[in-house]
Amino acid sequence: MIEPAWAATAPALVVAVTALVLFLVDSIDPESNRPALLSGVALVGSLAAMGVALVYLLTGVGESPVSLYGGQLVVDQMTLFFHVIFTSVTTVVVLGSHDYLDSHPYQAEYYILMLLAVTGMAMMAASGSLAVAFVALELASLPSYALVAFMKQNRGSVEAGLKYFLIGALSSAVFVFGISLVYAATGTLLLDGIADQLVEGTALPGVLGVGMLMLIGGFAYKTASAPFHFWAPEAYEGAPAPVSAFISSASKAAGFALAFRVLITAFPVASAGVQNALDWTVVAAVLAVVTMTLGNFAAATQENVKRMLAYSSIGHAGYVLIALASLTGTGDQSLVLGAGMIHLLVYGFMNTGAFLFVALAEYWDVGRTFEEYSGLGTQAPFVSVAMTVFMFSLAGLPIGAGFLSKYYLFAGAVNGGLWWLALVGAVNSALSLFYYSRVVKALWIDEPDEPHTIESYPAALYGAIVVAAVVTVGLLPGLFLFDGVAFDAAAVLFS
Amino acid sequence: MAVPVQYYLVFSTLVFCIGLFGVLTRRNALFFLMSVELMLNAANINLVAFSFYHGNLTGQVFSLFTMALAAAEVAIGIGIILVLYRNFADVDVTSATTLRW
Amino acid sequence: MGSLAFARELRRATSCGLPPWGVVRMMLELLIALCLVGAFAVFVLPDEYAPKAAFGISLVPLVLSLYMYLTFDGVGNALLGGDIAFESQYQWLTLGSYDVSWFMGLDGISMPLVVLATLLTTLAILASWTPIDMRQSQFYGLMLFMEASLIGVFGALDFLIWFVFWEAVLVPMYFLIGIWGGARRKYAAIKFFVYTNIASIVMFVGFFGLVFGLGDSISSLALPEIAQALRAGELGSLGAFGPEQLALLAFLAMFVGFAVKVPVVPFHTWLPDAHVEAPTPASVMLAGVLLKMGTYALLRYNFTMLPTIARDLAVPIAALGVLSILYGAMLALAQSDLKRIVAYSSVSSMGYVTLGLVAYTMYGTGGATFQMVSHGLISGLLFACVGVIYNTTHTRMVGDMSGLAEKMPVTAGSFIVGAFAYMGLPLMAGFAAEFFVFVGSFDAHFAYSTVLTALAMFGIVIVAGYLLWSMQRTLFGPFRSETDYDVTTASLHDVAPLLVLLVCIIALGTFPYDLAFERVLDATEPILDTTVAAVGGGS
Amino acid sequence: MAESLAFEFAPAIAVLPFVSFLVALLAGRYLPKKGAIAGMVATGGSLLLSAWTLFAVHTGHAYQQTLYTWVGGELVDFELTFGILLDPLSTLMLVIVSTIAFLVHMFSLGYMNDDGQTGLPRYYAELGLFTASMLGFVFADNLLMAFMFFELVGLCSYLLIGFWFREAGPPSAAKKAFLVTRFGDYFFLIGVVGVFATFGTSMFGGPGVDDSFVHVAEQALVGEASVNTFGFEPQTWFTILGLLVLGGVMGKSAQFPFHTWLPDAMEGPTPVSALIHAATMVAAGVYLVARMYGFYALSPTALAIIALVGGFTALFAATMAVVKREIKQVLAYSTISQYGYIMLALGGGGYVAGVFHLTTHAFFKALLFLGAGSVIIAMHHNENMWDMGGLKEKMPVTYYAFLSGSLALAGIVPFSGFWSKDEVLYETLVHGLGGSPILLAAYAMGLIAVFFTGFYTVRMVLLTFHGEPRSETAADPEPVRWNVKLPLAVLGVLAAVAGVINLVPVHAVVSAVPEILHDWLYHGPTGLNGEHYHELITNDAFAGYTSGELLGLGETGTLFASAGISLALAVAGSLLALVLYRGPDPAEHTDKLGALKPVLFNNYYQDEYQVWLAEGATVRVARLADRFDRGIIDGLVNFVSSLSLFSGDRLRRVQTGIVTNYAALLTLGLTLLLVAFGVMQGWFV
Repeated sequence: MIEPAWAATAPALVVAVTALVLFLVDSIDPESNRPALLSGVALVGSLAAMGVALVYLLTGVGESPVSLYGGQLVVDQMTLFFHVIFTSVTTVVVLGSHDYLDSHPYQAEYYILMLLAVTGMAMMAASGSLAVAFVALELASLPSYALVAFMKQNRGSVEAGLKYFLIGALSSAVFVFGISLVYAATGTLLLDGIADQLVEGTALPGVLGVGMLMLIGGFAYKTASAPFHFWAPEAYEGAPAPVSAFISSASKAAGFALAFRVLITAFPVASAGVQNALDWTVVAAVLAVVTMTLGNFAAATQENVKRMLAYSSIGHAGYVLIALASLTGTGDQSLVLGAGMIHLLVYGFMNTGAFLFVALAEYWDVGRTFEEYSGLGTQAPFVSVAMTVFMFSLAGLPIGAGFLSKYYLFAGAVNGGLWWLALVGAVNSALSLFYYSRVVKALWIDEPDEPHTIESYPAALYGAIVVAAVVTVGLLPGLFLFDGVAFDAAAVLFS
Repeated sequence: MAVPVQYYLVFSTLVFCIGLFGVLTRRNALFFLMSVELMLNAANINLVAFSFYHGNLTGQVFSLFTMALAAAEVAIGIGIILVLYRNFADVDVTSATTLRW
Repeated sequence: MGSLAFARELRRATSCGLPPWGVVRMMLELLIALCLVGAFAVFVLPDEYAPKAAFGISLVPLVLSLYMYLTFDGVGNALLGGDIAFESQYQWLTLGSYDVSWFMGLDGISMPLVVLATLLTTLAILASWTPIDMRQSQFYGLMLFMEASLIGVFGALDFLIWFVFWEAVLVPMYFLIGIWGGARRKYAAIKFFVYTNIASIVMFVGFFGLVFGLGDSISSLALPEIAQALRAGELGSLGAFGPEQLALLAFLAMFVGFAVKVPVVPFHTWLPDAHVEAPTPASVMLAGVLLKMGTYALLRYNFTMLPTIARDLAVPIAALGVLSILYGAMLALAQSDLKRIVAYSSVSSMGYVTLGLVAYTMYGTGGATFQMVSHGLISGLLFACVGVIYNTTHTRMVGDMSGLAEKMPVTAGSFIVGAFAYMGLPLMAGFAAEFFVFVGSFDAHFAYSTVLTALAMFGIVIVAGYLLWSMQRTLFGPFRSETDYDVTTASLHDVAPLLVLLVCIIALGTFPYDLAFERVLDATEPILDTTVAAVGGGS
Repeated sequence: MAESLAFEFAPAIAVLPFVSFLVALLAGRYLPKKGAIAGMVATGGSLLLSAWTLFAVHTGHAYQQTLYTWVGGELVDFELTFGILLDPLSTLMLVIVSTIAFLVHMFSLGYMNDDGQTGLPRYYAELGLFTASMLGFVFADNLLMAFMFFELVGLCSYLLIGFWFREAGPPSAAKKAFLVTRFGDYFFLIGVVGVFATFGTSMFGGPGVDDSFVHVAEQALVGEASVNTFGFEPQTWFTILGLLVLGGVMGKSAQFPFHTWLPDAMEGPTPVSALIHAATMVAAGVYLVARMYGFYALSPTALAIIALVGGFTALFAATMAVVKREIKQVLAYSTISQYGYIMLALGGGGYVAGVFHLTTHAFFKALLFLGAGSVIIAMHHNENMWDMGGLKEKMPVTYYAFLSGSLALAGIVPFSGFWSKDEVLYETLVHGLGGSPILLAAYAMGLIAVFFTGFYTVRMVLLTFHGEPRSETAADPEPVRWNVKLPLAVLGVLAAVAGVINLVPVHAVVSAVPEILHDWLYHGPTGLNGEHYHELITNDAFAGYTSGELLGLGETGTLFASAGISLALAVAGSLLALVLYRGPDPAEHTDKLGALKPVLFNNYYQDEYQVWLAEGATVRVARLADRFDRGIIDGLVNFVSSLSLFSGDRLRRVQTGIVTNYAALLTLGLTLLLVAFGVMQGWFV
């Protein structure tokens, strides 16, 4: 417990306040361009938020959930766990953005939008009702649209922003319609309240079922899962690379945070109402299979590294969906959910790092395709090693913690009786190994047609990549810091 | 309770589908936006109607939030459509296809 | 005094004055840490110092592991309640309600394999001096990294730790093949990578089926705990599967997973490509140690944990083993690339291990384990010989050269002796191992054991056929080389690995029991006692 | 005391040549004679020690000791050990082997060193290892150890046959020799494993060995012991085991159809051929049968097969020798033929006869080969007899020694070969007459072979030494030195007189003349002596042979009749050759054979079909397997990967870039989910 209770939302508050501070800084002197100050403030803010979240998490502030505003906001260990994910991703991304933005105008807006989006995500992870969920979702989404379209002279960026926005708007509409249907069936928007209503069953199973499916659609949009994933490849490819990193890591995690909380708290699988309306674990299983297959297969034949990472991100959404699909009520529920959370944590670092490497490549202007990456290993060995770590960790090789988290997920699937899902995952994982190692092959094995000329080594971007790499590797032996926390946090949801 | 609540449901679904139809058929970005507004409003109909049906205010209050967010969404949307027009000299959503496959 | 008794004696003598158990128990960790630190050191060294530095560094784990071998004091099987040597256990992770710990230790099965790994790494590093002429520091760094992973695979006693090392081995191998390999190296590397990775996941799923089937009767992923629980018949049902079904499915999944690594026909096709394209030192490691991971895992998992299923499925498994032996040998017969020949004969030789394991007799299981070591040495020797030949002739095709014995007598002599070792010539390690396997499987418990064993023995004829044929074509006859290189005698650091391996092979074949087999039997014997193992019932 | 000391030293009999192997291998190039001296010292030492043990066995008892436990201990089901068994048989063989090895070493000085050959250290090293392996095989006290040394003998023969590796022929011949014998050893190995699986031991027996497998098998047949016979009748199973081991025997002893390697093996240096044919490699096979004769004596089927194979091989090889042009080829086929006789004897129940012929053959065949080697030195390595002629005057020592060996080979009284061959035929005949038509058939073949033997032997002698020189080298042959002549002289004497050790016909008339070998072999340890074998052979529970007589002539009558017949045939064959090839310039008469000529020249096309089997058929199957492997199995792997990539490529095309399509697909997906789950959950009902 923590006094006062609102202090439990400190990570979100710190982020929001930092955004406001940036507003202030920017409005004091809008014309001057002081990137170091802006990124510095943003970095300090996100670091502070991460520190708070970490301390909260590891000291167990959320072990007995803090309920605020009549249950509209809930801060428990899972919330804090996700706060750590969001803030740490933000920290790394902000650090990397410093060099990437270089002398680009509107830098203050960039950081502000990003911090506001993080605030939205933090709210998503803490939402105790569907109303808050929707508001938070929009708070996270709207700045993201702008961020993706940030390079407004760049056709790719604009096109990506447009597609992201249009699909996002459509998905929001579906989501909110789903909320309205759930409300129609239960008469409340509070998650606990919904669960209470469903214990006895519901008079309108069809309406509830359609509503739930539409809610899942909203989650699918946020997590870039099928069939709401169509925006993702374009948005990730077109957006500035740090933004891609941010959206594909933090935003995805936020979507899952919301999905975990809503589905588990409001729609317990065992309750009669859910049984009549919709067994969402089956939906999750279907979506998991489709999503990971689609993502990995489409990634396998890409020529553009960034787009490959985009599809791989879809594939990873599929893996985490395994966690939802396996909550069938058999076996140790907290195991599989905790595995999903751990995977999102690790994914936050390795995926962010990978996108930041792409950012570095864009910064160096070496090109976008696999071929154009060839020979970078000799030119820039440090970051190439880091990229190798990211790729192999994403592929689930024990060079990074992605290995543990992925296999935890597969173990969770077996635990839930869904061994076939694990086997589908196996096929996908092997395929993913193929395309991830294409990057590694380009870096280390392929001979370049003409050697790259690299003139400068941007320190902050380098630093961000190295930090991401070190954490990715360090989490392999160091996962003991988080695994118990994750499983306990997951267990709280089922208690 | 003059009108049975199911009718609202049917009505809102209809509105939702009309909006969806607009989304799928309209190529002009502004029409796309409007259609999405229609879909959001379909949800609002439900919320308000069932708020009345269930006898609590949650739905009605939430519909206010929805409207506000819809407005915010439009704001962002218009901004993006503006830069779209600057880059592609068109507000046709199908014209921007440089990123694909 | 038997050598094991001698070892215990020595341990007592040498541990006087040494810090007792604590430090000595951390020997495995020390080995792994040395290799890892060495790997990083070599990575950052300039290329010209890397070869010698790596060799020097690799000598330390070699000497340490030999010391460990001499003072080895394990008793029984590590998984089945034996006294584990060099044991250490520290809590690491949790997986749901299961503890995952850093749990290392050795018994008579893993101890020889650790020495095999350290020995072959050192020799492979030495054998790399001549052929590896670019990016040396990366190459040797990866070799040391691989050594660390291999020691980890054989030393780990907790599933997750073991699995970490198991998968970690793939990474250096991928680079070794991919960067320093032959013309089709990229294809071979990715094929090796993906194929074995799929297998690992299938195996993983199977194993976790068992873990969750055991439910509350285990509290950690420590292999001894799981093995003992399984043998005590604690396996319950999981989802729709009853205990018998679950055990069967898990067995099959793990078997397929490991069979790829071994490799057992028909899961072998990654191997020839990998071998042909890999640089020779990598081939030495691949054939010498990496393949043993597969059979080691088969022994540790399938045959130790689920003996009843293994016995029920004995006939098909033995048939697969025999198929590997004969089919692999026939394939070797059809090749004209020396490396491909040795690669396929590895498929063939590993079939003996499969056959021996499934026999569930003292000689069978022990012989299979012994064959792992012996085949590691022998195939390592042959690959190293091919490498030395390739260094000077720049070809491996049988038809491209002849009469090399005249120009390179020591290499040719080693090749000849190695080939005869491969053919199972007595007083060399191969014969001992194969004979143990045959004796063990001839009247094993399963049907047709006699016929299958007799068929398997025919492998010794085919192997003689293709090895003699290729020796006749390459080593003998008038000297001729299709490639324009000056064929001269190899330098000392090239032939030194060959001679060391020769000595080891002959020593192991002449004194099998005292040098290794006693330790092996001590550890394999508990596996055979399957009277207590009954699947089903649950608790 | 003295004998136990001899036994203590017995392991050195094999160790000494092994040491000479090491010396020659490691330091040979620095030694004055490149290792020859070391080899001679070692084999000489072995000979002395062997003689000592022979004496010790003669005066005392047989001896068995386990020297080293290869695998043993409390964990082991059954131990695998190395040990020595010194009994009359093995000590006799030790003496033979070490004698011939010693003489071959000495001869090599002349044949190799004086000829200025390169690679001599390697030669002497291999020779030393060869001798050591054979000696180890001979005194092995169990089947496994015997097998192991048997294989080492095979290795050494491979190395020595392929000694001149720079040429094309020798490596090929070496490969063939190893492969064919390996094929036989395959069966032998099954046999060894089977013996272990059946009896849990592979001890041959001897003092101190309670449960040799031979003894257990005997007891099992009379119901005093029970063993795992794998679902067969005990006798059937023992027959199978015996025949499996016989596979190795037939391979090494070059019995039909495994004889094809031996003529090719002439590619090796001639002293090596002498060693291989007389005392080591080839002798190893039949020695093994003699060694475990107690086991074969249990099975009439196995014995009959041995006899039949032996008789057939004797005849078959002899006919091929008739037309050969090279001197060593003739000798090669004669070797095959003579080992056929030994097999015939063993199969026909004549244990002593078999060993007797093994002994005499060792001497006269070593002699013949060394003689041929001497001729070859003289002829500058031309082996074609049609280029020789008239060497009698130029090299008298060689000639007379060679003649002595030839007459022994032809079976002319009183040379040693006559006595032993006669006994072989006699034993087979009487047991055949005792009611075994198979034995009679085998006997008949052996008898006919006598005629051919006489013919080709005399033909060889005439062509080589008589008449006018038919080439310049023959007119002016290279002289040979003492180191060639001395072994020839020693062996020449031995070939002539070695028959005295078992003068059976003489003993039958004058019983004062002892049957030394017979008595010698009969006084062996329990279960391992000729007497016991005789009991087994004649016991109905085992082989069940009975003796018959020829046309009521009685035992002695039959003996003399048999001797007379075989001698007559040998003389007839010799005379025919004398008639055909006498004179200063003999003509080839092979055209008279008509259609048979190509068949004989091509060795009945045995090589052709075996080469076809080994290369044509096998390689074709291997290629097929390879194509299957690359096409189907690997093809499947590659197909899966291409299919994945192809479908991946198709799948990414879904992402058209047109956002309206995305909206449509999204809606479609959602609708599909709605419908599917609606139906599943029953929302619409």
